[in-house]
Amino acid sequence: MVMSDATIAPPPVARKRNAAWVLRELLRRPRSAFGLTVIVLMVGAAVLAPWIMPYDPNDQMFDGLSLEGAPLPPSAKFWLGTDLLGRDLFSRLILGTQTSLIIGVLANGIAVVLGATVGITAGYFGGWIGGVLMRFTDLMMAFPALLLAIVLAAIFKPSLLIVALVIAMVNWVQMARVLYTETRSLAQREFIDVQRAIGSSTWRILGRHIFPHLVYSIIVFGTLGISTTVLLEATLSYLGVGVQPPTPSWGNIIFENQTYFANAPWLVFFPGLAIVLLALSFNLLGDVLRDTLDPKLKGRH
Amino acid sequence: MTAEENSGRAAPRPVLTVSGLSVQVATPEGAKTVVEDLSFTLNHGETLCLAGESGSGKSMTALAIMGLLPYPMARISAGSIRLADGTELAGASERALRKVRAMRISMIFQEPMTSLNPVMTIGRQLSEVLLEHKVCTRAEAPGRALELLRDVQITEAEKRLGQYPHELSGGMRQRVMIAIALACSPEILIADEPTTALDVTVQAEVLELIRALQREHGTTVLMITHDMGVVAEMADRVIVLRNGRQEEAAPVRTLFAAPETPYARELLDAVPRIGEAPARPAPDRVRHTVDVEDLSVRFPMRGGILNRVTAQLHAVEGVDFRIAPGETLALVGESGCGKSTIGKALLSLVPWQGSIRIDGQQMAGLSPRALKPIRRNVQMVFQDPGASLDARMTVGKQVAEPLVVHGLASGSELQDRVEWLFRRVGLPPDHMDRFPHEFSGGQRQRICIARALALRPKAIVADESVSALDVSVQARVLDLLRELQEEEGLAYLFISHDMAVIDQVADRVAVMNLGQIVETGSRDQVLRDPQHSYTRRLLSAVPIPDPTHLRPPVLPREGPVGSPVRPLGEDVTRFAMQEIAPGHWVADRAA
Amino acid sequence: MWAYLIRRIGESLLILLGISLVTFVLLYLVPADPARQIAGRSATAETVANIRAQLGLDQPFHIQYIRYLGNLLHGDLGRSYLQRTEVAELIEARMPATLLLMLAAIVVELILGLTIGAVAALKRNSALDQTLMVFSFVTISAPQFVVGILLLYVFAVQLQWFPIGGYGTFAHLVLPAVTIGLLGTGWYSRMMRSSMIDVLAQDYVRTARAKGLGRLRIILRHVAPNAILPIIAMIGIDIGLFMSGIVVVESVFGWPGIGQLAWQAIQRIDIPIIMGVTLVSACFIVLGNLIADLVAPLVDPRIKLK
Amino acid sequence: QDFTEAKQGGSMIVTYKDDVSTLDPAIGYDWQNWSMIKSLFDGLMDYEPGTTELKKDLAEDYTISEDGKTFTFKLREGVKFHNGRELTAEDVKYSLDRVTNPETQSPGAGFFGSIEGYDAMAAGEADSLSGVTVIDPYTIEIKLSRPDATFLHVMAINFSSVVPKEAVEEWGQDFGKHPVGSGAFKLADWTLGQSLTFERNEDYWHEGVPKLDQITFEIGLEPIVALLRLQQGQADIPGDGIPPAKFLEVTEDPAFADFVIEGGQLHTGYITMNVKMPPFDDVKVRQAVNMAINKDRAVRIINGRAVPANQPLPPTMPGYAPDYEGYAYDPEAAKALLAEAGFPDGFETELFVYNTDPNPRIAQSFQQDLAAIGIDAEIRNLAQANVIAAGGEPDQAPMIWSGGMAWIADFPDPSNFYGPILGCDGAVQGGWNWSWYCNEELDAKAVEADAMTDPAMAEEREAKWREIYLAIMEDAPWVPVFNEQRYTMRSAKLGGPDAIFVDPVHVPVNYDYVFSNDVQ
Ligand SMILES: Nc1ncnc2c1ncn2[C@@H]1O[C@H](COP(=O)(O)OP(=O)(O)OP(=O)(O)O)[C@@H](O)[C@H]1O
Ligand SMILES: Nc1ncnc2c1ncn2[C@@H]1O[C@H](COP(=O)(O)OP(=O)(O)OP(=O)(O)O)[C@@H](O)[C@H]1O
Ligand SMILES: [Mg+2]
Ligand SMILES: [Mg+2]
Ligand code: NI
Repeated sequence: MVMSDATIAPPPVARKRNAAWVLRELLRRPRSAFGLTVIVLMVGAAVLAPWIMPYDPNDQMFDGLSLEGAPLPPSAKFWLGTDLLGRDLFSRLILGTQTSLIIGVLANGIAVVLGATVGITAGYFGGWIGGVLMRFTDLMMAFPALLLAIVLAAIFKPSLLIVALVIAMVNWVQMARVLYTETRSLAQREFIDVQRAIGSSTWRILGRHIFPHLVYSIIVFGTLGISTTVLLEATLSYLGVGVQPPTPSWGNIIFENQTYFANAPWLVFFPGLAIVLLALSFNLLGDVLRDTLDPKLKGRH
Repeated sequence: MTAEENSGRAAPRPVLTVSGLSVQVATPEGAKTVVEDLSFTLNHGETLCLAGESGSGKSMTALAIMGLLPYPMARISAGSIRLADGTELAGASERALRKVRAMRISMIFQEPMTSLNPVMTIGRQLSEVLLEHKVCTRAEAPGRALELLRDVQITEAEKRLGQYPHELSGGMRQRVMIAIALACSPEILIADEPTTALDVTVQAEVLELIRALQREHGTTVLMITHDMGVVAEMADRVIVLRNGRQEEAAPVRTLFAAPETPYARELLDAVPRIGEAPARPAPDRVRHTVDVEDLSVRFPMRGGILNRVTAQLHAVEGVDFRIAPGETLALVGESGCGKSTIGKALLSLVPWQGSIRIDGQQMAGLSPRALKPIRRNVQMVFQDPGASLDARMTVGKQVAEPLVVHGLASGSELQDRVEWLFRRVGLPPDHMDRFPHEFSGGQRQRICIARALALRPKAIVADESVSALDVSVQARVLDLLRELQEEEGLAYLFISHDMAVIDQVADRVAVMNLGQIVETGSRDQVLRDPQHSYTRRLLSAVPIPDPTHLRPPVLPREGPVGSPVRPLGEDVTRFAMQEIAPGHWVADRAA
Repeated sequence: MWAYLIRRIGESLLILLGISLVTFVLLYLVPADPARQIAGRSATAETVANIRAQLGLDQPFHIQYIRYLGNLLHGDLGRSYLQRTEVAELIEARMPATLLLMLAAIVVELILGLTIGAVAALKRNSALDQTLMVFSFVTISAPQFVVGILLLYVFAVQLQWFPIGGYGTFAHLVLPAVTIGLLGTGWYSRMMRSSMIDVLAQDYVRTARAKGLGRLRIILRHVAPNAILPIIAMIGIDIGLFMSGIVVVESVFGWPGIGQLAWQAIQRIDIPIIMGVTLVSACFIVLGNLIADLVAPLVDPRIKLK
Repeated sequence: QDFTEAKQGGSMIVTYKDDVSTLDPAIGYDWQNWSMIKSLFDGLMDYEPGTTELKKDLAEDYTISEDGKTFTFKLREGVKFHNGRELTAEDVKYSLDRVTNPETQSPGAGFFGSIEGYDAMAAGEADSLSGVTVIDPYTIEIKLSRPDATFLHVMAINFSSVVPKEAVEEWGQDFGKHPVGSGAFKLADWTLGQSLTFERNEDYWHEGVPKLDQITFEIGLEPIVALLRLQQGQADIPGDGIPPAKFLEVTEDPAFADFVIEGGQLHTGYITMNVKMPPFDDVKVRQAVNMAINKDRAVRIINGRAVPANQPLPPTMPGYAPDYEGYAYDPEAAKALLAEAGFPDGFETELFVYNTDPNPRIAQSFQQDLAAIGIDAEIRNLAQANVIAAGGEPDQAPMIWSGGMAWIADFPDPSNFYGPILGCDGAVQGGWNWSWYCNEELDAKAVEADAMTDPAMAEEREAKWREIYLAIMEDAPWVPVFNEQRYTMRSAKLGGPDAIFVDPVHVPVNYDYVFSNDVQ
């Protein structure tokens, strides 16, 4: 007994969604296509760095400095100029992509996952679990991260892993707090009650029903986190936990040279641009991904 | 009725003309027309009812007139909407529409719960309209707002001005919406299902209110409803919609007396009339699918320094009932009396005390893991279909979910099963890939029913499950429920405020007040021979789907409204029940 | 309300205790001997041992910690090893400046962030929206040092609207507050945008339109207050971010706040100052979270403090 | 010199990044408060402005006994503390007792090790130095337990400044915030974290000094911003010097180039190699490293603000060996030497460095040099306290670049570069001898040299020290890299000979003699 169907049955294919479909959707829109391209290029640069760097990024070239010892501005020889030690900035930026991607995408990603887990768990279960988790979050927010860095720096050999761990440890807090609030209100919604009645497992409820509603907040915080973590890495490396010179990272390049930026702006501008581009690309991608996944925004006249 | 007072009746004076209106919504497959070539005229002072099946485009029509179609999903694709002075509303600018809204046309939305700003006091939400349209000065505004609240007969109006929407009951919120809509004395009032969420006594009051206002101000009303009882009571003329098209338009008496189109006839035939339902076969009562004894649900109210529980809200207090396989127990009562809470307790969604046995298995004291297999046997269709569906998952997946969770089906078997469920509740299976917001209220309700049926439970709690459905669909859904009951011996706990529907489906009826059952017995005992004053009052408020028949006024409430909140340690006095006939129990009136 | 407050204050004290313990443990683990730094280069081992004993650094960890807590109860934060001054005095001298800067920065970021976020949401997916998004990413990705110096160059050196760093008048406050505020602006504007988009789709906004209200009025009265709700939780977070950004900005603008004090102390492992500053900033963060939780029900009457 | 005739009056603004920690002469021991304390307090001895020549200060005269172990100082009469009381020999004794008392926790107590009774003081067994005797209110006698050629210099360092007992007792631990001395300036105001104001001491015994009426120290400004202020005429001296980032800009700008002042200082930047940690226990390896470091490039990286060094002592220090060639830059030879030592393919090691600009950059240049001879040095960029801590452990830091923490002499005497940083005394856990080099023979020689107190033997003593340092270079525990020149700036408003702006003793500026052109 078909009752109310004003629509002509649509071709069922159009509704199918899989990875290929998502990819096509992403490439179809200029914004996400741009984001995707940038990300692919950066990943490519990180992976292929040894082959595409025009110079040895650690070579302190004699002709890379002026006679007074000042760095050289961008030129045909050094596309993005040289740094204070006469090294080719372009090559260093390319090599720095490795570190910065690991920090901005992986470490930040871990922080996002951690924050989301804590926030969602606390918000969903509430009660004493939620209380304890959120107070722990408060504690972490006030936690002296720099101090931890100094201790770690003195105890361990510096490595990217440690800096990534510190960043992951410190950066999940904001995410947790925001998601906590959102989850708490979601958990009281009726459609979650329905899931309990059906007998869905907690994991299923969290993963299939709560999580999709939090995707946007996660995207916002995750992409903003890219910039902050890449810069935070520089501070931590400065205190001795992270990658040590001469290994470049975008954050380090900025950090090392920021006092020179009035005299050698390219040393700050280009790595800064790279950071903005990375964060922006993920954001564009996230935005569009969300738009394509958000049922309310689909459709055309 | 008051038709005679409206001089306009003699020589109809049109105030709004809709001609050739079409509304399209965007879907991934392209535009879909949901209202097609609709034309009608609203005359001064009359009440025009838009009736018709759910999803037929009634709300879309109303929103199109207000210029409030959801942007960018829906748009007017053709036609014109013209006011008496020639102002064209279709395609008018926001600025132009602003002048018309509230001043000349205003609207009461279908969902009073979400239509009020949660962070603004009632008083400000009211005076805001007045000030915006310069109906009065800033100084006069509070006074006018108070007057408006008094007009809609809200109790303790002064206090309400300073309260927030969440502090009011559903009925009160509906009245506030009406007050806002009427603030600038508009020429036209559009009321989209103004009473769906309300129980009959409140519904009667709200309808009376609209009538009274219309009497006083000569307002023209465009009323949208699926309840033919309400149509009969309110309308001067009726337009029956179906699939976005007009099926029939006629004065109310003509329509009810001699519907012309088959659909209108079907619609009217399907209208349940209290007292006309056929007798139901008595189920055998040797076993009980649901056996509830001394069920209490108390919500703790916290306070004090250590955040200890200082008081309790006795939502359900000492309730006993049993439902045999194949039997339907209807639960009626005022809004907030604890009906939904009983349903949730059956599924262990709220903490409860007492004993609940489902199919012989005791639920008390079981761990969530142990509960899972028992829960399978009892499913619930929640009161608010919109809220109980996940907006981010296709409805097909949601209906399939219980099967997946319990590992009952997968692959093509799952697909077939879901398709079968869709068909059974009257939805085309190709809608499976849609998201909830693409459905009308009634369609969503059916999706929820399909989901509850997926597990083939032994008992179903149907919480206001047909309230948003138009009568013909309602009739079919009720038929479906009955069929399933007969085939599989399902037990229903049927929660509803619609006495006519209850009359049709129930074997036994329990009437609740303040968390306790005040009267229970077989359907005939309770509905035909009500003993408790509360039951009588409820029945007196049921609208009669016959425009020629005038309903007597609603009986007044006896005594003050009680509160279910009690300080810790102080228990609610339980009513003593007396059996006045075999199986017909009535609470002691003195209690 | 009071009950809630008392409970939260109790919890906050526990958090502070936790922070103090963690910090103390960390400082204990740092391989830098304060006694040696005090004794100077030419000191003999005995002198160093003597100083260590005077400071009680030769005691086992738990005794040191308990003694620290004991002093704390008397309001005694100890004396800086290297500055030889009461930590309380140092912090007290620098606190007003930091507080002022924090408030000003919050005002700046709220005004800028909420406005930008709101405009972006209203013009969703337009060119303006895109531009504002790029802007917010730039403010987040730009190092504070660079932003600070840039502002100084433009507004203090070139245009001479503001003094080149310093403390005292309103004019001194503007640039540092904007520098810190810009970072927060990025966060707030992104959050505001997403929350506005949600709210714009709510039924009560439709009601407001049905009332015939003006666009601005709808946004200010109906959309914004609801959109701000999820952002309130940000205030607590924000103070945390603020504390980490403050070091650089304070030294660029010569702002006499606790950020500089903290940075110097960390570089030199001046334990009493680090402890003091950590505790004080933890107080702020905890307080910020508490305020955020207390303000929430004022803005949203549905929230009950539990 | 014309500056002695300059008129008094005017004021100046000096900027600093870090907070002034203390003005207690017994405690203050950093770049920033060193010359502030010198302006607030006086000691028995001092130096001629802008030079390293000793001169008498509170001491009107002094005599040294034959054996060089007894010093008798005659005090100037009528010198008043800022609180108005006259300064007497009792105060001198009190000040010396105070600085050597362990409870004072003075980082300079060790300088007084040669005074009789010091050991009892250090052990906490006495509360007064037995070797210091007040003869009369204006005469004080100091007995040494061993001859000490540097003793007059010791009497000129800040730690032996004379403080009034009553003020110290009044303020207790907070004396450093409320200093009372007898110097050219007195503290007028101190707003913690913001600024300090010094005012001219009207009663200063030294006629015509100081020149300025007032000095304001503004605290908390980033060096770059401080320079911006100076360029805008809102500050007069950047106390932290010219930041590297701005160096070329100001030296190349004709508007400012004239106001940039260059001066030498008693400083050497060096790399330590921990002789206790293999492979640096092999002298060949250390020599190879010495040959591998390209000092010219390091100098270029800091825009030529230094001269390459080849020995521990800076050129202006007595005892410097001008003819010594050192280890020339020769990577090939270095490689060969390394192979000889058994490391033909080099090895891996770590280079610790203090993390402020330009040190990490300089370290990276060393890193590249070392890589050229096959040594793979990982840089450990750390906070100062961490580096110092690592250096004080026998097995933590194979190499340390001293930049930013390097030895600046407390007084211009060759001995000052030896004891704590190259002698056996410093090669202990927690010590400052980061190369852990300990040569008993040289230690003995050093004691001998310091025993030559007779001014007539100065030449001989110098030669002895020269010998010691050259012997050290044989063992090569250090790579001396460069001697940093000091560069600072002054505003056009200020006057005075360049030397006082880069005073080798009154680091960084001799405030007493700066004058203001406004009032001339
Ligand atoms: N965003 C959308 N996308 C696709 N279809 C939509 C969308 N919004 C509404 N519809 C369709 O438009 C039709 C008309 O909806 P409308 O809300 O006007 O129904 P209604 O007559 O008010 O029904 P009810 O009585 O159930 O409220 C329905 O069939 C619904 O499925
Ligand atoms: N989770 C809860 N916490 C506190 N009180 C609750 C909770 N759920 C329901 N209540 C209260 O319990 C009482 C009964 O609510 P219930 O939803 O069962 O009413 P109802 O009879 O279904 O009303 P309606 O007809 O309006 O749906 C109400 O006073 C309600 O406010
Ligand atoms: Mg509708
Ligand atoms: Mg209910
Ligand atoms: Ni009437």
